[in-house]
This record gives sequence, C-alpha cells and structure tokens, in this order.
Amino acid sequence: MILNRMKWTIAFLSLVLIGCGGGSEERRVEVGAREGVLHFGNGTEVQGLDPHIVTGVPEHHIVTALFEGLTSKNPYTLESEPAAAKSWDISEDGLTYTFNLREDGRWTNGDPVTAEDFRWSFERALTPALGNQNNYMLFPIANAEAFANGEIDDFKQVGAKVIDQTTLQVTLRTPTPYFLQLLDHYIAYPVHRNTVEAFGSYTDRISQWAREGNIVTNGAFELIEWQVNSHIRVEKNLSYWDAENIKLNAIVYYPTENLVTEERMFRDGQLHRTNEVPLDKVSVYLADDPDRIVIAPYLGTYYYMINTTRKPFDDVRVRKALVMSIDRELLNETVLEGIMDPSYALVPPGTLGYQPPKIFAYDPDQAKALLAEAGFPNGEGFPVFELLYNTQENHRKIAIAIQQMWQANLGISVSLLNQEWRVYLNSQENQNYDISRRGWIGDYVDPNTFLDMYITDGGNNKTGFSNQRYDQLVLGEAPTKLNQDERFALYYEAETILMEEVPIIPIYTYQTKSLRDPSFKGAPSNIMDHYNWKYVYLEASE
Amino acid sequence: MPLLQVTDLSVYFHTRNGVLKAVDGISFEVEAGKTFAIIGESGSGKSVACYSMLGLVPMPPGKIEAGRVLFEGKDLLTLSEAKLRKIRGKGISIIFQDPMTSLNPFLTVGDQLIEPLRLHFPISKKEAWNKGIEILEEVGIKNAAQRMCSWPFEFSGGMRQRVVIAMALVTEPKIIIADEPTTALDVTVQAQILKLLKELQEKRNIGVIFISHDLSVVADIADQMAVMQNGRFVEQGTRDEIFTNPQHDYTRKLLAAVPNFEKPEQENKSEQNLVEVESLHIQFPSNRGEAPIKAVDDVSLDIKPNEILGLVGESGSGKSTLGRAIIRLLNPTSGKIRFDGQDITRLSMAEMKPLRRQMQIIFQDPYASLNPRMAVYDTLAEPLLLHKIVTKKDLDGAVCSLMDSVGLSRESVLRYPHEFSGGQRQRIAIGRAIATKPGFIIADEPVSSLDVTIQAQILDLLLELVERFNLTMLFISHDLGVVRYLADRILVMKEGKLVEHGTVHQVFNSPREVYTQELLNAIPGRTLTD
Amino acid sequence: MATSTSTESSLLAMPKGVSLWRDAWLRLRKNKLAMFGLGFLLLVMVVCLLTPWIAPYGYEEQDLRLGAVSPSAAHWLGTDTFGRDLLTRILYGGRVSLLVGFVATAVALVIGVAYGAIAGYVGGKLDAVMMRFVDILYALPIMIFIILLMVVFGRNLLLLFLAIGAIEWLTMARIVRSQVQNLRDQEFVEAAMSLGLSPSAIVVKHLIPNALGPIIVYTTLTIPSVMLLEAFLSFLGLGIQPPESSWGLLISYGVETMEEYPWLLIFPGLALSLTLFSLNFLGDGLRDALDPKASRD
Amino acid sequence: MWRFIAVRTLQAIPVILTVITVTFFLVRAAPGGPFSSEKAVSDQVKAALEEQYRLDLPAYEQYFAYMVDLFRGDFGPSFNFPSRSVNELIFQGLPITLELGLYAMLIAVLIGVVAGVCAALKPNTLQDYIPMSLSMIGICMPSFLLGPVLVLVFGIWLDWVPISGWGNSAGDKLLPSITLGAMYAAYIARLSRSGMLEVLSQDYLRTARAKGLPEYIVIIKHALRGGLLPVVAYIGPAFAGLLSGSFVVETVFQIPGLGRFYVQAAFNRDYTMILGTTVFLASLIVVFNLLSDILSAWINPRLRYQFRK
Repeated sequence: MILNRMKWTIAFLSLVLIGCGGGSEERRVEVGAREGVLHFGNGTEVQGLDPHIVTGVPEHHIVTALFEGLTSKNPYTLESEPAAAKSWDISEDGLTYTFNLREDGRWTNGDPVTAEDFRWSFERALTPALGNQNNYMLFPIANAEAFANGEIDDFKQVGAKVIDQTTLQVTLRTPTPYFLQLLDHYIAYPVHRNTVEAFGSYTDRISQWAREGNIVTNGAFELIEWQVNSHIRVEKNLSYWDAENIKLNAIVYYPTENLVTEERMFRDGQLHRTNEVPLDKVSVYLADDPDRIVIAPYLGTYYYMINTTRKPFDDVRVRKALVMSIDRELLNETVLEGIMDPSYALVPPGTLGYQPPKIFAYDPDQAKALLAEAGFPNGEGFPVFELLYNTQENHRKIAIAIQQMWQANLGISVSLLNQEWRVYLNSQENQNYDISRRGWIGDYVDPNTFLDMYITDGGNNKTGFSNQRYDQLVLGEAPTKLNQDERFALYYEAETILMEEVPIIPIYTYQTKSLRDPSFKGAPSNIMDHYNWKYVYLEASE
Repeated sequence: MPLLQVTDLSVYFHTRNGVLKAVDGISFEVEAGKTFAIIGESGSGKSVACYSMLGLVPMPPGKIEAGRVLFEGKDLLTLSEAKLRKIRGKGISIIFQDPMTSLNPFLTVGDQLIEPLRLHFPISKKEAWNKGIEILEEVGIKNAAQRMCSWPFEFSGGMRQRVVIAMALVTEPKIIIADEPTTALDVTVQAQILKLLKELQEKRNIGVIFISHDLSVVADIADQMAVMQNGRFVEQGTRDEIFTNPQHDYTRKLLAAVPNFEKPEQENKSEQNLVEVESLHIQFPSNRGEAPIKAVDDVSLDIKPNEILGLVGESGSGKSTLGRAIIRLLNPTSGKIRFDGQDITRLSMAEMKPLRRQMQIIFQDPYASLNPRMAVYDTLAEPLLLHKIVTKKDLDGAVCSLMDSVGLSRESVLRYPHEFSGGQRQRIAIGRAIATKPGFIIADEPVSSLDVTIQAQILDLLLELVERFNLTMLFISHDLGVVRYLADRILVMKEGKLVEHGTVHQVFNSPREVYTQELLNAIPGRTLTD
Repeated sequence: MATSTSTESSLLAMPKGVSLWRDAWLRLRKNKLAMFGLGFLLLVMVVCLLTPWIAPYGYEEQDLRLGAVSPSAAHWLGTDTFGRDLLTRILYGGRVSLLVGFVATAVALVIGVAYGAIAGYVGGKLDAVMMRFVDILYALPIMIFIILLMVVFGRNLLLLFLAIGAIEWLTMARIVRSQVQNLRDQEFVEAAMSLGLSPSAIVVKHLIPNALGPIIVYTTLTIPSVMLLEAFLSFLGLGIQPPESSWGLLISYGVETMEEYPWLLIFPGLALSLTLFSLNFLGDGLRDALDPKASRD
Repeated sequence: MWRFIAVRTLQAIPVILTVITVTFFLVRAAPGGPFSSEKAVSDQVKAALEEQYRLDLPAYEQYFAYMVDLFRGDFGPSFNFPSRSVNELIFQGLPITLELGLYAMLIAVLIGVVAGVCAALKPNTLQDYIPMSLSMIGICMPSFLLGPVLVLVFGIWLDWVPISGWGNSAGDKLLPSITLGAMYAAYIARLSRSGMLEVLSQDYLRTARAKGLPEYIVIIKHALRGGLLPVVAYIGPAFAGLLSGSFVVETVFQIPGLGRFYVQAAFNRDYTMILGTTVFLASLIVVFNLLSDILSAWINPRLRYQFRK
C-alpha cells in the first residue's frame, strides 16, 4: 500500500522533468539575426559606464557604443576616422591639432555636442581628485601631466582651447604621431556636464549619473537596461548624426566570467560572439567547426618578469639561461594548441611595420653552459624559487610546462605559486616575487606603449631594470623624430638593449580567440580586437 | 454463548537462534460483563496471546501455528487484514501498559480520541468531538471539553491512563484487552483506575481480558483466572478456586510473593543521628507569573545509624526531591542538612567528594540508571577505582565479590546492561551503590517497576545487605505494602509536607491522618490478607 | 543469556576499560557491508602510502607531445592534457585527499565534540553564549578567512587542513550539544554524579560514548564535504598548488574537458565515490556496532 | 511564543554586530586592496581614490563612519560598481538567491523525505540500500560536477531545458535547483531515515494500529510528524549555508544571484559589498534558525512548553 504511493510521487516527479522542456524552439541567435539584435559575450561583469572612471576591456566594448570621441578607429585599417570631429588639421611641427566638430552632433537629450563639452571632459579626466587610473594617456597634451599631478591647478595652462562652439584646438608637449589614436580611447570621450553635475560634484566617483535612466550619451547607441550580473542592453540612438548607417538595432552584452559556461551558451545558440575560448576546445573547433572559431593576432605580449634585485637573478647569465631554456615552439604546439606565436621580444612583430630584434633562440646547451658559468653547474646550488601567477586555467598550464622545461634543461627546481587576483597584484606592486607572469596589451598601435614601461623607475617597471642609454633612447630621442622609420630605428636599438639585459622572458604574442556565429558580420579581426559598432551587422543565414 | 472463544491457540517465533514457543495451545472463553484474568511473569507469553488474536504481532518472525478464535461467529485468525481491521478498535480494543508512551505526544488528546470514531462510524467531526467529551467525563476527567485540546504531556500518569481507557471505550467495543493497565501507576491511582474499570464493565456489559503479573491486583476484580508460564496455562478456574487451593506449585510461589509480612519491632537505642534535616525548603521556578513550585516545604527529619526509614507518598509529593537533596544532588533553597554531625548543606563539589563515598543512591528505573554502553565490570569498577578502595591489581577480585554479594553470576560481568532482565539490572545498581562501602543509602522506589516475584527477591537482598554491612537506608516508595515489609519507621509525605511519622506498627494499625488511611485502603489484595 | 564457560582467570585477564571498542570490533566483524567498506579503505590507504614506489611514472613527468590519450597499455588510465599519467596522478591525489579528509575531520571532530559537550552539559548562560559564538562563526565569510590564512601563513598543506577543519566543526558541535542535553537528565548521569565523578569525567566516560551514534554518522558525512571544500578552494587558487593535485581537483579539471577526454573525469570520480561509499558503509556499521542494543537480533 | 521570538532577536543583535566588526577588520587585513590594478597608478590617483571611499581615515574612524551609515540602513557604495549602492545590488541579488534556495530545499525535502521514509520502512533490505546509495551520490557529486553534467545531458544533448539565465525562459529554474538541492537531499534522506527508524519503534504506533487504522495512515499521520523532527532542525542552519553554496550554481547557470556577488566581492576586496552580504548572511542564519525552532515547536508541543519559561 505504502509502496505504490511512493512510486506514484516518483513518477510525477519525472513527468515534471520531461513536461516542461519543449522541443528546440528557435535559438536566440537566429531570432537576433532576424531582428538585428546582437548577443555579445563580454567577459567579466562591467564595473561601470563612466568613461573617466572605468579601466577594463569589457567596459571598452560598451562605452565605445554609447559615447563617441573626436576620432574613431577603422576596424579594417585601424586608422583614425572622423567621428565627433568632422575634420582636423595638424601644424607642421606636429604640435597643434585643430578639430572641427559636426554641427549636427547631438547628445541623447537633444543638446548639441560642443567644443566646450570636450574641453571640460579633458579637464574632468585629468583632475587628480577624480582618481582616473588612465589619465597618463592624455599626458602628451601640454601641461596635462603637471595638472594631473596637482603641480598646476589652472586648467587654462593645459593645451586644450575652445576656439568657437565647433572648433577645438589641442597643443602637445612633444610631437606624438599616435596622438589621434589616443583620442579614440574612451579616456578622451566627452561626458554631458549638466547630467554629471546633476548627480553630485564632477569629481565624485560614487555618483548615479552613469546608470540606466540617468545617463546622457552622444554615441551610436543609447543605454536601455542594465541588470548587474545578468545583461546590458543598448539600442540604436535615433538622434545620432549618422543613425541611418547604423545597421544593428540593439546589442545585448552578457557577463561571462566562466569560460566553460560561455562556450556552452554559444553551443546552445545564445551568443553571437564569445569573449574567450577554453584552450581544450580550440582544437575541437578547429577540427570540426573551423568557420565558427576566429583566431587573430593581438597587440599584446605574454611574458614573465624577473625580479633582478634578488639573488641569483641579478646575474644576467642566469637570466639568459632561463630565457634560452624555454622551447616556445613545443609549448605552442602542445599546451597552446598551436594557435599562439612564440615571441622573442617585448613588442609584437608587425606593429605598424615595426619588427623587433631577435637575439636569442631555444638553445638548452648554451643555457646550461651559461648557468654553469654563473656558478651553478647543471643546476647544483641553484636556490628553489617561486614562479607566481594568478589563478586562471591557461596560466596554470603554461607555468607547469615551463617549470618542467627548466627542471629538465637546467636541473633547477621551481615551485609554482598560484595567487588569487588581488593578492597577485599586491605581490607585484610591492615587488615581492622571484619570477611572475605578466601580460601587457598596447593602449595604442605603437611600439612606445610597450617600450615606455621599462624606463628607470617607470611605474610599470617592477623588475628593477635600469639602463641610461635605454631611457635616453625611449624618452629623449624617439619622441622628437617625426619620421616613423627613424623613430622605429631608435626603438629597435632600445629593444636590443632590453633583450640583452633580459629582465623579462617573452613567451608568446597574444592571439585573440573567440567563437562567432556565421551571422555575425562587419567585425574584422584586428590586432586591437577593436569593434566599431557602426560597421557591425547581422546577416540571417539561410 | 461466550463473546469470545479461544481454542488451543499457539504462536511460535522463528528467530535466527531457534524457534521460541511463545504461546503453546491455550483455550479460554470470555463472557459479557465478566473479567477473565491471565497471570504470569513477564516473558510468559500472556501479551503475545492477546495481540496475536488481533494480528498485532509482526509475522514474520511470529507465526500462528494453530487454534481458532471465534468472535461474533467469525474466526479472527482466518480473516483478511482489511476485515480484521474492522474489528480492531471497534469490536475489540486494547488498553496498554505504559500511559507515558502509548499516547502520541504530537497530537492533542481530542484528535487521538475521536480518531477511531471517525474511522469506524460515519459521523461528523463535531458529533465525534462531543462524544469524546462525554467519554472523558465518564472516565472521570474534570472540565473535559477544555482538556480535549491539551497535549498528552500535560497530563499526569493516572490521567493519561484514563484517556487511554476512554480511547478504548469510545467505540463501545464488546471486549477490552487490558494489558497490565495499572502496573506503571501509583498504588492510590491504581485503585481508582481498577474501580473505574469495574464500573464501566458492569454499566456497558463488556467482556474484559485482564493481563497482569500481580496477583493482589487481580484478586479484587477477576471472575475467571488462568496462570500462565512459558506459553501454557498451568492452572485455570474461578478466582476463589485458584486463591483458596492452588494446585500448581508455580501458582503457590506467586501467592507467596505477595508481601504481607510486617517487620518485627526493633528497638534502636543509639541517640546519635546519622542524618539530620532541619526545616528544609526546595523551590523550583515555575513559568513566568505563577508562584514558584514548593517541592519540599519545611521538612525536618533524622535517621539513626543502621535504621531503615520508609518515606511514603504519591508521585509529585516531593519525596524523590527530598532524597536527592539529602545527598546533595540538588541544592536546597533553605534549611540545614547534617551528615554524621557535619553540616553539608553548602559544601562545594570538591568538599563533597570524600563524603560521596559515604552516601549512595539506587534509582527506580533499572533501564535508565545504568550506562548502556558500559559493561557491568566497568560500572562496578568505577566507584572502586575512583575512591581508591582497591588497587588496580586486585580490582577483579573486588568486582567478583560484589557480583557474588548481589547474587549475580561472575561470568556475566563482561556483558552489557541490555542483556540483563529488570531485576538483574537493579542488582547491578545495588552492587554499584555498596561498592564504596557507604554508611548511608537512599533507595528511590527501587522495586516499583519490577514484577512482584522479582520485587520480593530484591527486597530480601536489601535487607540482607543492610544487616551484613550495617547500612542506614532511606527507602522511598509509593507502596505502603512494600515499605511495611522493610522499614523500621515510616514518614508519610503529601505535597511537600510531612503529614505523619511513627513506627511501622503505629502507622499501619492506628494511623492519625486521614490521608494515611486512604493510602492504606489503596493497597491491592486487601481481600487476600484479611 | 548464553552462559560462557571461560574460567575466572581468563575472564580477568582481558584488558578492562576498552571493552566498549573490543566488543564493537567483534560486532563490526559480523557486518559484511562494513567489512567490505573497511577492506576497500585499507586497500586505498595502503596503495596511496606505497605510491612513491609503485607509481608507474613521476607525478610531474610530462610528455607534452603526447597530450591527453585514452587508456592504453603504457598508461592504464590514460593521460591528462600534459601527458602526465592519470593513474599516478590519482594515486598521489589520493594521498592528499585522504590526508585532507581525515586530518580536517579529526580537527572538526575534536573541537566540535569538546565544544558541544561542554555547551550541552553546562547549559544555561554559558551554553547560550557558546552557541551564539557558533552562530557568529557560521556567518563569517569563509572565503576571506581562507584567503587571509593562505597568505599570512604561506603555502603548506597542514595549514590548509587545519583551516578547513576550523570551519567544519560548527555543525558537529551543534549535534553533540543536543545529544548531550538529552542524555544529561538520564538517571545514570545522576548516578555518576552521586559517585562523586568530576563533570569532565562524566562527560568523557558517560555522555560522549552514548552520543557516538550521531557523531559517527556526521563524521562520515564530514569527510566528503571536507574533500570537496578542499577541491573548491584549490580550484580558486587558495588550496593545493600545482603540479600536486587531489581527487577533488582532478575532478574539477576533468569536468571542463568531459566531452573530449571523459576518462579524466570518470576515473578520479570513481576513486572518490568508491572511497566515500565504503566510508559510509563503514560508518553505518560502526554506529550499529557501538550501539549494543541495536545489534542484538 | 512572541516572547521567545523577541528574546531570540535580542540575542541576535550582538551576534550580527560582532560579525560586522570582525569582518570589517578581517577584510582590511587581507592583502591587496580594492584599487590595486595591473597598470601602475600614480600616487595622486591612489590618494584621490582612497579619499573618495574614506579609506584614508584610520581604521576605527572608518568603522564608526560605516556603523553610523549602517544604522541608517545604508550599506554604502559598492567599490566594484561605482554607480551602484550595495543596498541596490543586494535587493537585486537576494530575492533570486532566496528563490533558488527555496526551490532547491523544496526538491531536497521532497526527494530526501521520500527516500528516507522508504528506507526506514524496511531497514537493511534492498528498499533501504537503493535510496540510501542514491542519496550517497548527492554527497559524492559536488555541485561543480553535477551542474555541468546536467547541463550537458539535459541542456545540450537532449535540449529539454534551457541551460542558463533565471526566469527569462520557462524551465530555466529547474536544473539549477536540482543541482543545488542534490547535496541537501542526501543529508535529509539520511536524517529522515534515522528519525523514522527511531519513531517506528515507539509504543504509540502500536496504539494507532490497535485502533484499526490502515498502515499508511499510521505512517503518515502518526509516525511522520515525530520522524521528521531531526530534518526540521537541520533545514534551518542548512538554508543559511545555501548563500555561499549557491555561488557555484549561479556561475554555472549564469544566475545574477547574491552568491555570485558574495564571492566576486571577496575577490575584488569590495569591502562594503562583503560587509553587506555578510550582514544579510548573518541575519539569514538567525532568521532561519528561529524559523526551524518555531517549526519544531509547532510539531513537538513539548518544545512549545519550554517557550513559556
């Protein structure tokens, strides 16, 4: 009697399980393609939308849709294109840029976009009280650095002048060929003054202005909905001056921290594009579904930095031995599924045609010899040291492989130290590490964004490396050269010094890898992994 | 035509270690309005016989080997489960032994009472509720309507048994099986319950099967009787036949076990008291609002060396609380306690330790007073080692001699409490109490939950130990008959106050208090002794 | 009662005081399922102990070219994405997981039982304060607590086990407390008091043995949850550092590639669940063996 | 009854206050602050950041300022999401996690009790071993394993059920609830089995049978109430454990619940968010312990009697 009552409840339970799942209704991706709504996997959750406060790449994808700087980047050539500024002209000495704004530039609340908006936005971005972590990118503007460090407090001395309502004149500290590229970074985007000041002082980080319902923007799309950890939806901004040429009706961004979950969502047809691809799945997609996976070079280098202030890493021979005993080809073929390019220098090859020097190669015997020369014949007496990396699937795999290579080739033992993100950053800031993983993505397409890191006591130089000649070349001579070839020659010489001293161990040049639905068009892969939302469109595949 | 006719019923239990013949061919009849009593010690199969008739014995391991049980023309043993259920609780219902556990603690009394009604008769909840109130009043529960909604734990033992009886009667059954209904109750309450059963039986002309191990209880109410041993009726007949000339020696042994002997007067010359208690007050905080409960209210007494003082009173009179206070298991609210001349009222635990050796206690429930996970050896060895009475090496000898002195076989020293019968466990508890050779022992109702025959043996053991180790004992009990057998002097306690004291002879023959007289009348089996 | 014929001398020779465990062992032997459980556990422990000698490969030994291959003659259980032999990884991982399981549970057991027994026996104000302290510990954010411990004390396994143990004892304390509270009013406790036993003796000799049933059941539930908590922490980078690993960690990596390399998930999963099943059967058997009444059939 | 609730809530206040204080300083002791970033940051910028979030004040001053805000019910701004306040994020995340927890516990109780009662009715037979071994799976299979397996089988291969999101498509609440509930179902199965075994040996069941009640009424009406007391006592504290436990499920199924905020905050050193979620966790623990005590009292009147003391 009691038994069949139990059976009855179990039967009911399984019925519920079957009943509620319908057949495979139309996938979200197909619906999106038809309605022009892009579903975009965006990586970690976006911290905010205020261009002068946020820092990460996920924010970049959204802010570039909502706001528009003076220039924008052509996704195919990465050249600067007119955006809020109709046109501009540069003085011969390359120091003065005059921008002519569009008359029909409008904010979403109808106000016109004026030169004063840009001037005031530069001032806000550089005001020390705001604590903008990206403000160093505006330092090429005359006196910008002095204003940002609080040495001067009158913004009039800074080289940004309003000529008239639609003309803005910017004067630089030294001629900077890549300055136009800086202007399409969101640090240089305008913000709507009245909106910002309606919600508190313009230097308040904690303010409600940059949220759905309050935010006023001047870009191709406007913010409709933002549910934290769930999704952000932006729709075509009809009052945008170039609205007719916008092909997408809406974009929905999803926070997809977990690579594996993101890949499953893609396979379930919920995303047009994923932010990343788990390494183990790369070979599967390359084999079975090649047209859904896109791998493209990326302006970034994955390297290890060595703390040269610590014994025995102060000896350049030890550093050279470490660098030469890593078989990058093997590492690439196996652990990295053959999709990354081994790198032997800091600057990624082909950055606007610049080719970095290649001084060393994989040579375990010479490495062993150098180590013996340095007093550690096949590794005896070499202290156990820690290889630090932050918790992430790919870093773990690479670290394990390299640990094995050093062990096999040099006979030295390495203990892997896997630290949680903030602890890892803290260890790096206080230079409390032996060897640590490091990655750097260029802010703009120019060797300088890499080489200016390792000047003596540079903010990002945590290796203790210092070389006068190097500083002289990067800070002194290169910026003065207008001609690109001359400048690149100086950079080449500087990088050669860097690679001889080897405070860093380059491992591979970044490649972006993402899964894409065939209907996702107008987003060519480029080394900045930059999406220009005016070019992107969806084609319903038959 | 008898209501119920049972002819050579036998029920065997097929367990892993062989077949146990619980009931081996018994036959009897029950007439309307008459009581058929079955007497036997625990384990004699008397309960199994009655329960198997209603299919309440789990089969397997039990199995009805043979027999016929005719009730209203149908043989119960061959009925299907569904048909048998129609009779259970309607034609025949049962009153169980321990009221504390036979009521569902999670349902109100009313719900449990009307349950059989709603099951067997098509009547509405309201009607059933009223019928329930009626039956509660009939079994003597005051303001029954209100009590219907209260919970079982809010009733005293006696009240609960009345509810169980009401539950059995509410469906107006033809036959009631009463399985030792009063064994777990105080003597006075037992008397009231037996009187109630008698009245209800005559009023409703019900046939009653009364199971018991206590001849004196059965003497008052049985019409027909049978003495059962190891599954068989060794003797059967009317009450007078059995009591006047018992044929079987087992029956004679049962009759002899009824305590009616009075301890001869002994003069106790020593002036000096072992224990003196002066105006002792013990109060427990009641829940908010009402005044604190006065468990012991201004009691003074003294106990002379190797005297047995009987402390008698109903449950709830505070006698156990007094006992525990004297050996400082409880802290009294006020008053003085002196032991062997020393004031021990306010001693700290450390200071009490040496004295602990002097005084010990024996509890009522043999199942709860021994640590289930400690072998008998360790239970006896613990006091010996704690008070360093013997050294490690001759510990075994001491334990064995203790076993001998309480009459237990040495081989069983390594076994666990659950492997012993109630009587044997009480012997272990006594062994533990005398291990430290104490001067003073408190026996808190040591025999109340034992069969009558076992009771007699334990009482004899206690008397022998008092003699041999010249102990002084405070014997607490609700049963005057037992106290009379053992005590030199008697104190009677009622609601925390001492109402009477005197020698055994004085109290039994010329009680001064009305309450004491009531207690005396409640002793079962008066008809036997007079 | 069956009469035994052992003479008085042999009877007395037996060690006293440990009879509870000796009897429990006699009863446990009769329970086939518990014996299977105990057997399998011992097998796993012995194998894990001998790992350095019997493991076919070094646990760090990589063959990057090989990558992940399914079970073959060379590698009985196949290899992981680094070409490391999975069987070796499971053996070494077993050492860590069992160590975590038993040490952390032991810590939880000792603190939990002591804390719960004191709170249960003393009762009143102290009990209320102690229980509120437990509530506080329940509410503290475990993640931060672990991050702090890991960073302040550096990277050793023992520390990880102690940290995990320090989290798991809370529920054990609660269970022991309610058991002790029920037992405290039993008459055999009053009898022990009247003997003059000190409160600590009463708790240790009388109360805790009678609370062993639920304690054992909960212990057999703590071990799996401790192992999985270790995996969760290591997965987040707060626990075991590569290239070492534990069953939990192997499973969490296996999950990510379960479609391409299913054996990376199945074998560690089997190892863990078989061990936990046998642990569970042993636990049930032990609880019945320690409860003299239960096993008398 | 109300007096008991009042006493318990009074007792809870010092508990929650202590939790806040301990967490407040514990969090600051952990290395790496909310603003440490990969790119080097100039001192002026760092000073400005700290000044905006009052991190430049000495710790105890920060503490008092925080407590003053707290009493006004303001949990402060989230460090990690500058344009959002902690209150807002919690009120967005909490209902979702509670709903997930409720469904999970519902499933756990349903499966657990059925399995436990089945096993208890015929101990040490197949009908006992099968449910108990199945429940063991719930213990051995952690949510970070069970979740992906369910998604793979039911979500992708069979495509019966959506594999992510919460509430925006039918049936997307099913898999996460099962994943979270599985472990609790295992515990509840074992608890209800031992609870039922204990009750089935009681005398009052024999009384019920003697009344002629059919077996299943005896079990459901009389045995179940007493048998499930240990389960009720377990559910209270277990429910509070759901918050941190739900992190894995929320990550695997893309659910914007509080569990995810809770762990994100820990990793981002979002002090105010950590404190906010911890305060809610502490009050959840107090509330659910209280609820389970009240429910136990509702079942077991003797406990209700103690309330009046």
